[in-house]
Amino acid sequence: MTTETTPAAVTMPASPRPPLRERLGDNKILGFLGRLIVQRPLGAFGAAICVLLLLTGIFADVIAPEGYNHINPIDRLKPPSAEYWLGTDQLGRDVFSRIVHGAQLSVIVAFAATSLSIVISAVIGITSGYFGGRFDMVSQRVVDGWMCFPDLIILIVAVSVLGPGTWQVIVILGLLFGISGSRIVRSSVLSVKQNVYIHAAQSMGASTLRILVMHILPNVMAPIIVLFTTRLAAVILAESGLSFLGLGIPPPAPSWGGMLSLDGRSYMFQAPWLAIIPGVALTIAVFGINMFGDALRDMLDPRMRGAGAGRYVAAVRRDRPSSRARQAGGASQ
Amino acid sequence: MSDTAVSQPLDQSEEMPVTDPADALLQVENLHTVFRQGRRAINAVNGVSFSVGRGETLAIVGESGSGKSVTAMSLLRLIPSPPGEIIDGDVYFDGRNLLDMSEDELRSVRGNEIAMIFQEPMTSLNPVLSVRQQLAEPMRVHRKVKEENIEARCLDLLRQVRIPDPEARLDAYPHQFSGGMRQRVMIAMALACEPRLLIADEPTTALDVTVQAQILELLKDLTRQHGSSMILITHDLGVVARYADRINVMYAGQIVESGTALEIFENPRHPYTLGLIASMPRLDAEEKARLKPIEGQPPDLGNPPAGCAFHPRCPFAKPQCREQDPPLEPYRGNHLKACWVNVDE
Amino acid sequence: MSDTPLLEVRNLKVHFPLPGTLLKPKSGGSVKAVDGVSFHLNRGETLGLVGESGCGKSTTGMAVLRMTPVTAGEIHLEGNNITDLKGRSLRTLRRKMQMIYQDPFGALDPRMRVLDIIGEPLKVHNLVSGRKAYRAEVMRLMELVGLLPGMAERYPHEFSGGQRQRIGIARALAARPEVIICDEPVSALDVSIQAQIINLLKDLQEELGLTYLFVAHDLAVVRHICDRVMVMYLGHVVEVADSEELYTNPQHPYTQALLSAIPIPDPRAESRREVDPSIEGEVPSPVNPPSGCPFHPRCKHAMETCRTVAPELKDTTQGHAVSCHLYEPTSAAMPQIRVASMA
Amino acid sequence: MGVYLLRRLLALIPTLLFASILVFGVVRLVPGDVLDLMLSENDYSASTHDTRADLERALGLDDPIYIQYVNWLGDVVLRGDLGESLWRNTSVNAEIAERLPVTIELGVLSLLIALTIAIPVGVYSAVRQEALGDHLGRSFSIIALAVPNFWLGTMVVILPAMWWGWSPPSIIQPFFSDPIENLKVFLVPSLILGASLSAVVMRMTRTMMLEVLRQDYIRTAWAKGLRERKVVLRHAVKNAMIPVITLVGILVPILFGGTVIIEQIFRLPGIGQLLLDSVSNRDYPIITGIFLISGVMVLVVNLLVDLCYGLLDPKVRYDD
Repeated sequence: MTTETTPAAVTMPASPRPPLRERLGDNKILGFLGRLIVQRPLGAFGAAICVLLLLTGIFADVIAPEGYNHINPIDRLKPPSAEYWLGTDQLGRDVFSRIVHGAQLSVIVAFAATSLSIVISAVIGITSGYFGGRFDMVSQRVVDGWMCFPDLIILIVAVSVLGPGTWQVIVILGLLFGISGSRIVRSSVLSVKQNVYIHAAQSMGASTLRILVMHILPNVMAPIIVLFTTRLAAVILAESGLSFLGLGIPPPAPSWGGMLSLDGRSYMFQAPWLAIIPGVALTIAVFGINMFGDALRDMLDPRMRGAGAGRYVAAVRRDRPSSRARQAGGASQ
Repeated sequence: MSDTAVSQPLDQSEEMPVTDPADALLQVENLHTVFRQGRRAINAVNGVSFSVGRGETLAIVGESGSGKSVTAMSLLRLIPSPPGEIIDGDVYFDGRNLLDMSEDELRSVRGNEIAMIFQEPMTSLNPVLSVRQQLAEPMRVHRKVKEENIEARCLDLLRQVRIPDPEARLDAYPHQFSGGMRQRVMIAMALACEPRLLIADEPTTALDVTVQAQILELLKDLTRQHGSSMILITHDLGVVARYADRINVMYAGQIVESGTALEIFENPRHPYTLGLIASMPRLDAEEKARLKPIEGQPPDLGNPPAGCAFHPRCPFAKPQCREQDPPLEPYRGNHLKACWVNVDE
Repeated sequence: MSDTPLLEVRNLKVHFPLPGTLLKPKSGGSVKAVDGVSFHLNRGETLGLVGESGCGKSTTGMAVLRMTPVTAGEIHLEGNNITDLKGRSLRTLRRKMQMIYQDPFGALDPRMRVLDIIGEPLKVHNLVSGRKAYRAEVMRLMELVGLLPGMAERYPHEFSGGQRQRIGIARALAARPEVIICDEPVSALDVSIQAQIINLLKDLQEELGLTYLFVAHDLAVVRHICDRVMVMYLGHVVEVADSEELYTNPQHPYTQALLSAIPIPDPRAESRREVDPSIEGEVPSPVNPPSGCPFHPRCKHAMETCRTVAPELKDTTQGHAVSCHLYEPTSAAMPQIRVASMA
Repeated sequence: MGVYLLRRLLALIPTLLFASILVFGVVRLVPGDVLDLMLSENDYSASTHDTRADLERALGLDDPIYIQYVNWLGDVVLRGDLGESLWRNTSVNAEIAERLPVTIELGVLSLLIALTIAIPVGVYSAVRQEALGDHLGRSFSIIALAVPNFWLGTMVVILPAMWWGWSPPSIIQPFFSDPIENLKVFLVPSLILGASLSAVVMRMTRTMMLEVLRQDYIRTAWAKGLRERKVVLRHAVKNAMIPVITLVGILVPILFGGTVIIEQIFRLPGIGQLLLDSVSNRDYPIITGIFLISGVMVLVVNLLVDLCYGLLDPKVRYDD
């Protein structure tokens, strides 16, 4: 087993090395990363993209050569060059700087909106799923009613209610995804509730609060974490879609979607990098989050483990050719 | 069902079909099946040899993980692949080696000359196809039965397995049947082409005792009627005692003892067989009699102990047992055991 | 020992209403899972509740635990009526009755360490104070059921089925209950492990003076652990007797059929036994049970009265009660039926 | 069957009622009063109404909001009348009816494209796990999920125009009079929208097929001596399609959202454009109408999906 590529190798002493699995087994996070790299290389790649995105977001001010709205009037629509790595836009702003600041904006919106949505989903999903009965009935009808409207139409109308702006987008996306996500939390609560250990806790006289906190919540954490990652990607896409329509985060904020918006379309014919670059940034970010999320789901959901479906015609691989002669010779029995 | 189905007479050893290997219907030699999990390989079946005579009922008993089901599945290569793989052995059915067959040849044996009944009647029938559709399939594939005769043949099969009101049940779907009735449908399906060998993999594990008795009596009657052989896979020693002519006891992927039902129950030669019989709760026991369990846990097949796989749990273990894996050798006639120890000592 | 039994159940009924539809909210139908069951359980004894799936044995256990709504009847524990307890008093009651489950894989929370699983009843009912005492008590329990102290920090998936069942038993013992309800505690285990657990349960009973309500379908297992056995069919008790008496002298035709269906691991004995034809057919639906005696459609002795009049559970001899018209004093003749002698 | 349908329709009533309150209430919360907007447009107010109050009365906005709601609901339920546009002298029904066919054609075409690509590829991908085709299919779905469709659309509009001077046509011929010209307009946008949907369907189909292929009854089918083709097509696909069909119901709202963006990029005069225009004009009745229509359409599709479900799954019975 090679140890060079794993993060554990960096922190471990060089001399006698126990097998990788044993060393990683001691630390949950390192163990998880090790398994991620070995079992799901694409997921590890996605995780690397996520980390990169996060770091870009945090250190945007350091990385970006210019402010996101720094106008260089003489350098309008310059193609990529040594000075402007990714060119400039119609106002002469450095596209690279805007992409980097855009990453920051995406990270902020994604984390804030997703966290909000997860809290909403968890509260509705867990209470509705565990208590059931009338409360569940009513809340599910409300969720049904809400969910029969297309997301984007709710978003458009809601933005027109609250007006465009960063916090508005965060609140709306958080609410929107929170309500639809409550379905997923609820259904996992319903399945966890079926488990005999919940019955055991009830029959031993544990209080409802204890059951919810000690038994239900820890056991629905896996789907909630998975929901979190898928929602991150969905939030980034939804925010950029809104900004693309001119309804999300208003200019001059450097939203990737806004940079692609219809207003700037006429310039894109002259300067195609204006159209290509934000799209590539978006695609990479969403791709990375999706890949990481998929890997996470496969590793957290034991049902998906070893999902090999195999054909029921077993391969026969013998080192020796089989011999009819053996049969004729009469196997000693 | 013959109203009072009396089991076979005691002097079965004389009446029992002769199992001369040359005349055996099925002859398995040195079968090895592994399942690969990443870099780990689990030796589910680890060198199994046995034969099944014509008209004979052979039971394979063992606890979960002993490899009894995998052995049965390997005969027809019904091992999902990947992750499963047969890495050694021969399976001669009527002189033809099933493990050398092409997929097409193999298909003409499956469901035709050798049929299977599975453990879970609840999940082994396709929920979206009617009983008629599923029952007719083997006949269409193997027997080219004319379309106009299929219905009559299906009804006949349902009658054979004693499903009441077959006309009404023919177009029903599996979820409309009880567990016992589904297992009857499975049996009807298996019998559709009058196979010469029937492999029943824990056919009654999921069922109640009275239903179990019905199903097993039915299987006994039908195999006898058609003169077919049967391999009965089970973990229940009681079932074995009632229905088997010969018994293979499996532990950790190997046969540890093989013999007639009387030989195995009255003169067990392997410590595992001995322990299994002693630990079995019995209906005819003394009141609240204490059971004698086999201490310890079954081995991890991905990392089996050296030597005899049973030695860590064996009260008779000698130093030799830790080092060398005992071969399956005759103890007396066709009574075989794989053990270095003489349990009488 | 006082005269009042530890647990007494009188005419227990548990009916589950069938779900209605939007246009017809109350369908009126119900599944009569338990339909008039009475029994008592003395301190220190083991009562076996046996029958096939759907006979109501597990539901009876759940109703005694007050984990399923009781439609009618009364449950008394130590002479107190516990049928209508609610809220706090119900939670307090729960300490006195603990349960051991069938499925060793599902009964333990996969996200908890063994230490916390076994100790949970201690925390819930505030039975120990301080971390040290808590840990010591859990260690004592683990030793009691044959687990090594080093296993306390591990998670359930690291254990085999038999070991998990030991963890479940330790958890049940933690609350020092009056009654332990064992719901098929060994039916998911392999034979060799099954014997270990049965012996453990017996040893614990002897050592700690436990009382078991032992719900099981396997009559052979029940024989090894129970003092008395109660046979259920379709929500009714058909026969109750001391264990020895029931196995050697089963009286109800259903009990006889059931016993005949169970094979004995002895080919010589098997060759003398036969399967009772009454096992043919299927258990009727508890939504629409047959009139009269619930077993009459399958019974080979069924008479005219069986179709109309439901028999009552009556003592035939001391401590042996049967619910069958054949044994009523008015009945013409006691049938000459016995299962083939065993062993 | 009839009873079942009736029951399902009755069950929709509370959902719809809740939805309508949501729609009506939320839309009324839009800040930037339409009256101010209208009054600021001089010619409008000068020509017809003198005062704010006048205008308010004329538009029926002077009643308390619940009266407005009841009136509106009454019109909708009794006459199917969604009201009148505040800006133009047209009925909302007419506005929507004019635009709806464009959106529906775009949506249906995209869905068809998505399903015809995704289901066979998903099935193949599951049956030949880890083979080249599986990897290609999965790579496609991974990429299609990550590429935002508005960016893809923008690229399709910009790049060919730059390279070859080609731009997508936008004059719509009715499908039945000139299907080829009609498809010329719709094909490219539908492909873009269909691609992103197909990624979702493909993944779902693959997962479900893998799940089904592991079931015991598949082993039974192999044990009968069936060919792989038969095992897959007869025994596996039908079972796997049950959840996939449900997915179609979930996809419809997503599809609706997608059409808004795609219509915008390709300048197709569909519901999406109408919505965006109405939002910027604060034209409540139209917004409300579109909102409601989209909700009803989603519910109807879900009902159809449930009916299909019954065709596939014998456990669902309509008579009881």
